[in-house]
Amino acid sequence: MDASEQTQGATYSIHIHGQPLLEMPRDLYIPPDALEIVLETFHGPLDLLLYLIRKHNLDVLDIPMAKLTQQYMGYIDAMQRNRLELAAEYLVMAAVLIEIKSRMLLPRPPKAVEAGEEDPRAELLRRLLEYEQMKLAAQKLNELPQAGRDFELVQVLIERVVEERLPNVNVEDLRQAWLSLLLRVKLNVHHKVRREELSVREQMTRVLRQLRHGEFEKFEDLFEVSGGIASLVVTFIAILELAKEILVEITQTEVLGNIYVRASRDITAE
Amino acid sequence: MSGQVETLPLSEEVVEQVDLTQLKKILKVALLTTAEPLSLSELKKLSDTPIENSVVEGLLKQLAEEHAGSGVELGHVASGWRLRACPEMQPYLDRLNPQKPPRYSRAVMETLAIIAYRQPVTRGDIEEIRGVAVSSQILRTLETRGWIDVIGTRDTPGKPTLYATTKGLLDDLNLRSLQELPSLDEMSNLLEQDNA
Amino acid sequence: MSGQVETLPLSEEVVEQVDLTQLKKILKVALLTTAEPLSLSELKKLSDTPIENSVVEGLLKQLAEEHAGSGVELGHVASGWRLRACPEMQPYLDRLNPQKPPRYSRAVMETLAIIAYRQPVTRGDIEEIRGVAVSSQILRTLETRGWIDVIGTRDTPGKPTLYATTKGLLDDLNLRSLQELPSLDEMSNLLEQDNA
Repeated sequence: MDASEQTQGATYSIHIHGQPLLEMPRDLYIPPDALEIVLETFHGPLDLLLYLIRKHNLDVLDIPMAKLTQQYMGYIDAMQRNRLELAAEYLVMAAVLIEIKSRMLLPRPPKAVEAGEEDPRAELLRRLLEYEQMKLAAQKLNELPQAGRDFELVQVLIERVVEERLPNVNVEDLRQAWLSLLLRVKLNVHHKVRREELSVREQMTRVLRQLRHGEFEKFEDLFEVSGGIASLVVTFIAILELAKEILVEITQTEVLGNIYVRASRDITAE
Repeated sequence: MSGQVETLPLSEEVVEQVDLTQLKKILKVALLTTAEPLSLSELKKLSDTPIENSVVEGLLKQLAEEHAGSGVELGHVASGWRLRACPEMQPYLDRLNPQKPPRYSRAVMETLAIIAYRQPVTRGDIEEIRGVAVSSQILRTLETRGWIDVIGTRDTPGKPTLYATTKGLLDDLNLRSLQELPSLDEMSNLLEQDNA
Repeated sequence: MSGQVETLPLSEEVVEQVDLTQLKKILKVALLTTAEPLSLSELKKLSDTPIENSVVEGLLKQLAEEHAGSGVELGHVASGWRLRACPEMQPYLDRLNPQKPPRYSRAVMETLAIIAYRQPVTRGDIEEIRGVAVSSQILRTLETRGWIDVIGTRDTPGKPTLYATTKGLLDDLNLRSLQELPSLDEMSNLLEQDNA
């Protein structure tokens, strides 16, 4: 075989005497570059055998084992000579072919023939046909229009999808959370609960926010006059509470002078 | 007379509650917003009052007719009803989405065919038919696509996993049942090829 | 004369090529199959021949009008055009996707409750009340949601951060002030009922 002359084909479209690779010549000549393609083209030994049978018009029902084995071995030899990594299945199939061939060479006792002993090729035939059936089915399946590939599904936006990511909480949830906390705490300490505590806490937060800049503010500026007397009292208690917790600093530089309040040194975190 | 007076408002109320025009509109919007097929029982939830299957099916038929020629069609697939763009619109849609999903390799398609036509099968069964090892990658590709599923194990040594195809495969191929898959070539036809 | 003869077939050809009915159909299918907004330049790709913005916009306007009252509307958003279900269809669509909105864990809710009722509090305060460590994740969840923020640090060793609730929390709970939160008295009564 004159291999060196026959390397003109590009990797993907190898032509031998103008014929594409897939129309492989009967003499089994394979250009070296094409071997890898052969391995890629054939999905296993059954596929290769089917190709040989169909391409060479061999009779499936009466497979000429000698010829088929010889052709198959031709491919295997060529692949091995080129040290292409050959899947073990190809070698197993070679052994199967040779075994069938040798069994056919042995004369079969007449008794066995009468008893309907299977033709040694029967199993191979069954496998070949079953594989071919599935191979054709795969082609047909692939031809069916596929969602995403051959047609798109209609999907109009529902805005909610974007919006609803965050859990919703209502007042009742918060109440339940607090309630369950109290239940737990109650087991340990007696919890003193006072109604006005909340508004004092709220005013503490409000005052602290107002003082966040870190500068002194006039004491009276911390009050919301419009809130009524109750509000003023609560705010006053809140400021005292803040002072107790060392959250604010209260100063008066002279008697009866202005009182100034500012957040404790490090409270201006931002 | 009094009987008539009593029943009349009742039946009027029923007619009023099942406003078919409104229900058809709701069905349409539901189908437009859902890429997954909607089953009849899901579609029935869209009615404010209990409703017969036949009424919903009637409305679906009307919707299917109204969509004729619009480039979008209402189809009945394995898991229910859904709207899809007609395949002839695909060349235009591809202009917007130049990244087409890759075509599956022959190995993947052959594995899928074996599972589809011979299910439930084990990996060993697939390997026997194909004559080569089946990589985990191939099975994973099909599982990730939602086309095959593990449905159990075979009660033989090693307890091999049994694979079957899903409704999702039928949906994606626009089919209603496995019987709508392309029919297998008869063995006898395969044999006759020789004689030709 | 000869000029006229030459230009006439040309302009006819153009009219023939830009089949507006067909283009409108394609635009509609593209909008139906794409959840993301489509920009004018993308939509123009759907025409086989170069086309004016105004022509596409005209067709979009027609499509918007045709969809009026259908439960689906064509809208123009920042990045382009898109179809979406009208908000009034929401209750029906929710029946199909009863995907309940996620809920905050008990730890998150308890932390929020402590901050709401005891503010300003440090992480240590919260841990003391809850009796367990409070993960940074919990505080970050509430901060990200815009329900709590840092209003300073307490002047004690370690300078612990002080947390308080925000106006955003009140807005989301539909309250005007913290005083509208369920009162603690009421709750302690409830507690006593439990014990009774």
